[in-house]
Amino acid sequence: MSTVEQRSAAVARRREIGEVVLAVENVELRFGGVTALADVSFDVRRGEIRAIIGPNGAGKSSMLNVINGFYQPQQGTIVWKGRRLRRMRPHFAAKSGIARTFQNIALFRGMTTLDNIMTGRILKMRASLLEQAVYFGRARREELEHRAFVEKIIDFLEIQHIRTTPVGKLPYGLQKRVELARALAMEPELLLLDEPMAGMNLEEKEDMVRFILDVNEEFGTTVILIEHDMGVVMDISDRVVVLDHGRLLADGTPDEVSRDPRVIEAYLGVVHD
Amino acid sequence: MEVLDLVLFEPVRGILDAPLFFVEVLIGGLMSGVMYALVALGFVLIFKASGVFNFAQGSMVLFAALFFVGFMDAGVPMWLAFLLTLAVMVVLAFAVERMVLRPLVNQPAITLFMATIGITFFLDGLGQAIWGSDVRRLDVGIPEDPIIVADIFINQFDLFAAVICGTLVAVLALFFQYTPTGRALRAVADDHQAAMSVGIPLSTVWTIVWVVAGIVGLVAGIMWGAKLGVQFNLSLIALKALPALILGGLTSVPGAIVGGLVIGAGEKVAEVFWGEVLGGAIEDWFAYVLAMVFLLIRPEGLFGEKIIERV
Amino acid sequence: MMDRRTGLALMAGVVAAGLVARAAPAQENVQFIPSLVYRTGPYGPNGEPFANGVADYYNLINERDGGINGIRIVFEECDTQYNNDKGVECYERLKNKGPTGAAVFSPLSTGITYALIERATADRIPIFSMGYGRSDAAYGRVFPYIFNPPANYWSQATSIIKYVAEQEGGLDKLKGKKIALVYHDSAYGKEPIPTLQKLEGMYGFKLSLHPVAHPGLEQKATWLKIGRRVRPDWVLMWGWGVMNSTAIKEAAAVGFPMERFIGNWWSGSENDVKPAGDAAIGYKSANFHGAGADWPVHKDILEYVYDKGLGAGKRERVGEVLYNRGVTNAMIVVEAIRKAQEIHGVKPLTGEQIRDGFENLDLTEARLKELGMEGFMLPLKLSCADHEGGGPVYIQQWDGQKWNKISDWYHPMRDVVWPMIEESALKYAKEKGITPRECPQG
Amino acid sequence: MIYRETGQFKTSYAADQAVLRLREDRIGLAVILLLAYVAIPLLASEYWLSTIMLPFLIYALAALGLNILTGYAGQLSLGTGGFMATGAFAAYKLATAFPGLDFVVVLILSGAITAAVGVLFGLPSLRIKGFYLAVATLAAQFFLLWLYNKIPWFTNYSASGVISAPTRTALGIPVTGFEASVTAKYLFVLIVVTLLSLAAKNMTRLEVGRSWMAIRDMDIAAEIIGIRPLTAKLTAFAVSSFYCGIAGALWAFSHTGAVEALAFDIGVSFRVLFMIIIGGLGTILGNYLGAAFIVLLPIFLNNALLGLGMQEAVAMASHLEAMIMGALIVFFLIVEPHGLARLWQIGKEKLRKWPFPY
Repeated sequence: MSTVEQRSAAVARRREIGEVVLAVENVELRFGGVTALADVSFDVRRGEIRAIIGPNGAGKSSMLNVINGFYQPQQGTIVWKGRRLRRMRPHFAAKSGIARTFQNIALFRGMTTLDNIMTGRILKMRASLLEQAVYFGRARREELEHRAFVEKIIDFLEIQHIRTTPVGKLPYGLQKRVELARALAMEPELLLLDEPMAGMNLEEKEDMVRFILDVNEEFGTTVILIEHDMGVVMDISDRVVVLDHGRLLADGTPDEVSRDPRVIEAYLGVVHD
Repeated sequence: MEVLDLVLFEPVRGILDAPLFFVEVLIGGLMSGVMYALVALGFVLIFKASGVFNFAQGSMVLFAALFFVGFMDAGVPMWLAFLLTLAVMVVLAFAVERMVLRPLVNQPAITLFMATIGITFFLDGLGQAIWGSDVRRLDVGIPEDPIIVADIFINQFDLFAAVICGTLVAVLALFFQYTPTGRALRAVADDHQAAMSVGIPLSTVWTIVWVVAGIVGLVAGIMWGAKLGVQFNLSLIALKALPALILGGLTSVPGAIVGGLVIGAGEKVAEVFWGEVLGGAIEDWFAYVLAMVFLLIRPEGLFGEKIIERV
Repeated sequence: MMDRRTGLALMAGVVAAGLVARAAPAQENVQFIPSLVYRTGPYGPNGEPFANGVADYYNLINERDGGINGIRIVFEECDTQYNNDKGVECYERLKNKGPTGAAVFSPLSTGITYALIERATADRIPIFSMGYGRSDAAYGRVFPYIFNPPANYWSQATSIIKYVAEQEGGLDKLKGKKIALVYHDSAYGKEPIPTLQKLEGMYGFKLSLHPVAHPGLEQKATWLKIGRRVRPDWVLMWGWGVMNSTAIKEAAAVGFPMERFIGNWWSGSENDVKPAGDAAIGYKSANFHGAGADWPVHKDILEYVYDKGLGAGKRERVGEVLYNRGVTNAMIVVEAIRKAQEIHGVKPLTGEQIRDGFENLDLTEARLKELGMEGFMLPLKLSCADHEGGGPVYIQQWDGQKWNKISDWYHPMRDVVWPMIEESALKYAKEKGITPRECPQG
Repeated sequence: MIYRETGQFKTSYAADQAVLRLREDRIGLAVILLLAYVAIPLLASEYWLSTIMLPFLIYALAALGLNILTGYAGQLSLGTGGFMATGAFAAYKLATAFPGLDFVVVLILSGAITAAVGVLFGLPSLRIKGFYLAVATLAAQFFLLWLYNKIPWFTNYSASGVISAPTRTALGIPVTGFEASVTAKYLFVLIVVTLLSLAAKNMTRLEVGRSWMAIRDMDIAAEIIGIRPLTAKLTAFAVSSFYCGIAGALWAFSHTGAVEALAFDIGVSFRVLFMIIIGGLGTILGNYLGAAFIVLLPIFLNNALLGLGMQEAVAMASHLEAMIMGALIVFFLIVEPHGLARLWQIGKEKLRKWPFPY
């Protein structure tokens, strides 16, 4: 799929974008004396692909960590599906439909691909310890149901051949894909992707772009994406947030942002130097 | 309520009633702590330089002491016995590096830990196969009668041990600070990759650090051997050093010393003043509980490298 | 590095050898006596001289007398390392050896004794735990296969208190005196406590208890407390192994007088005092047999065993306290077998038959003299009901070179101890659903 | 190509989800079970049953418990001995307080009590990690032993602190104490170990096992996909302690018959840890291989050395035994750093290709 086609696909989807599902308001995050995020606010609408860009150390990953509750901001609120939260908790985030992938792959290296993806279903399993110990009744039923679901994701992401391989042994590109599979297994409403294409070759990148667009389209999943490849960002995202030194520099459509003089100065200018 | 009073306040009243005695116990405990630190030091050196938790450190203490006392019993003068044992420990370090560590390079920490357990079995067997399992008296001429300063009772042997331990730490510090080898070791401890890129072969580093740990083991073996007699039980003192080591933070030489002091003082005070209400012989578990309480406050130990969690 | 295949082949070879190795040819007219020892492990230094004493005495019987009335002794050691599991394994390994199975087991560990009591009773093999193990096993009606002569820990505690009382000028002078007990915090070390508490009630001394955690490398706190706070008139010790020498050193370090420090018979060997050096001079301990190598029996051992190059240990260590204890243990075993031969005939006997020998054992003064042990220990008589004999102990003192007998023999307060034994044994019987058997003289 | 999966097609996820997916594996297990349940009780001597098979099985069970905690959930523990002691003393108190209680119930209850104790000492694991966590479990080890040694109530006021296991029955058959036959004890322990192994296999391949492994491999990521570290770690402590508790109870009741607290000292904790590392962390099979290595090998070595004419030098034989053990540990780690179970797996891979080199 060429970038032109992707772009037209993105334009076509814009109609499905709905109400604001997540809003970050005046978030401030400090580590000791270092301010990672200062007074950052933006919102995300249901069904859109939202990109966060910015130079290294701009606070992009910290922003994702705040959204899924791994970091607790000192100030600010998060509005998630209409609930105002002073702070998010990782477990609550996961339970209420936020999944993510990591910049440096965070898979469970000692487990197989299948097991890794199955962990994405853990929140949906109800069988008690005792039922699992005897593999009977609910435990057996659930395991088979979720296995069937996970197999669908495996088919979708085309990773059937590595089903029983321990992920530690997989090449980088496939690991990234397994990580996405694990996130998808959670059937998230909001998917946080932290540089999903970093370190990939062109072919792998194109595959990944296709997967992200398909996910967004087929499941209606809202996506927040951190990405350095400006071409990809401009092509697939609906709106872009630009961070610099922990501050919000710009917020708008790719076109608006790329024309913003401050962005050109602080970010794009640097990149193209 | 009565139980609470008995456990919480009665011992404190005991301390307040006899402040002088408390000071005696405290000093005694600190001195014991020095002896623990002596053993813990060996662990720290190897862990810091190679990330290996050396289970065999206790056995190295016994092994060194067996050779030292064996040479002395054979009529060798003390300085020569010391040098001969030193030679044995150097040979041991080379053998360990060549036959155990080198084939296992790049293996996970738990595998190397297990390998040191294999070394433990081997050394315990070998040392006793050569020297037998009798108790051997080791007299290195340290005076043992107590001295009384301002009505406070102090054990001379302990004072000696403290001086020797202090000297050892000072020598180690100088070695690490001012010799090229020492600096190389520190470089490795900071960053394996970087150190190798400056051209320090890892195998050399490992050999050296095992030699140094062997020397520390020898000194610990002599001190503990003089205290208890040289026998199989010397290898068990590792268990007394363990809480001090963990409390200190595994990678820090000052940590091992401070950890030893805290554990030594803590367990003696607990045994003397709390032992009675709790039924006695509490010092073993108390040392671990004390270490645990410290770790709950600082999970990386007193002087350990801070664990930073990031994703 | 060894080739992978060579290593595995070697492994397989070793394991295979382990499986077939024990098929040694069986001799017919011999008595098999297993010997559970520990020459290694934390208490190896103490196990070693004991094991040598046992081995040397059996060899003496074979070499000098050609066996027990012509029945040669075949004995085999198994190293338990003072470890209960290994002890049980050794027991099972050796119990069916020889033409008639194991004659008797001496586990040489209170823990192993406990683990073997039921097994041996079921297998009908006597357990001879000489001066250790389960004290109430003295009650033969409940423990038909367990023997703990010449005295158990409870008896010993009363004997030591008798000695202390004599030093103070009589039992009535004990009132108000402070006695501290330093003990190995285990089944073994806790044995004397009920007895001492009972005596405390009777004589009005004040007992304080000071447990030391196994293995006892660290006792500074204990001794600071004893030496600087409690300041007792006497300290008694139930220790074993490294705990003993450490205690002596720490006691000296706090300036406690050695003359008032009395160990039990497991805390009074050369291994306990020598590592402590001069600090140990004056230290006392209980003993139930002679020390030194000047007894006639030792002359025979040196002549018939060591001169022939059959000695188990070093010649100069013959006569150490624990060595002599090994000799005593072996001697009682041999005499019990001899007595059993009187009853069941001169032939290899089963454990059950040898049990009868123990129950009818009567070591008279005359017999001890024949054995070259006159004055080495006092006469001992066991019966169906009494498996202990209530033997006396004396107090010995270390002078820096050797142990010297410094007191008379003290017989235990049987009137105090026996009711305790009976009560405890009957409680055990009830728990286990054992009906005490009847004994001829009650 | 003796061992192969070609031609064995799975037509449902249920079949693919089976514990043993290959026919050869199923046959292999059937042979082993047949040996364990039929051949060994019929053919083995009392010595074999009571001093080789019993401790081997019980140690394997304890290793299973520790492996759940350390191998699967990644929480290093040196408290195994303390937890085993808890099981033993709990079983003793229950068996003597309620003499009519079936021993199976006693076992389950003592396992549950140990699980509760394990959870208590597992709490620090939420903050303390890695080698540092060893200190918390060592605190459990030393404290629990001290407690059972010190409080006379635990030993029913026995003067020496030794507990002696009474005869108790399971479904009417005596399985403990001296009235029970060795074969009955062996079969009972075997059944317990078989069932608990199966349960462990199930748990480790289902949700709970995956959350343990997730916590082990990367606790932060696990948290972010919705696993609660608290629940996962504490369940691991609970299940692990349950297994160790039952192992301890069996040790006291089915094996030695009489124990004091010291029988479960730190040496036991270390031995079980050696087993799981040598056998293979995070495997079920590894527990058996590790237990065999650590329990059986010294016995064979000792027998072999004595058989090779070392009867006169028992001490030397013991020293040599220690040296050979040590050398073998290092040797096996060099051959396969991930434990004997992995070695077995590699062997199977080879068989799959045999007689072709690749």
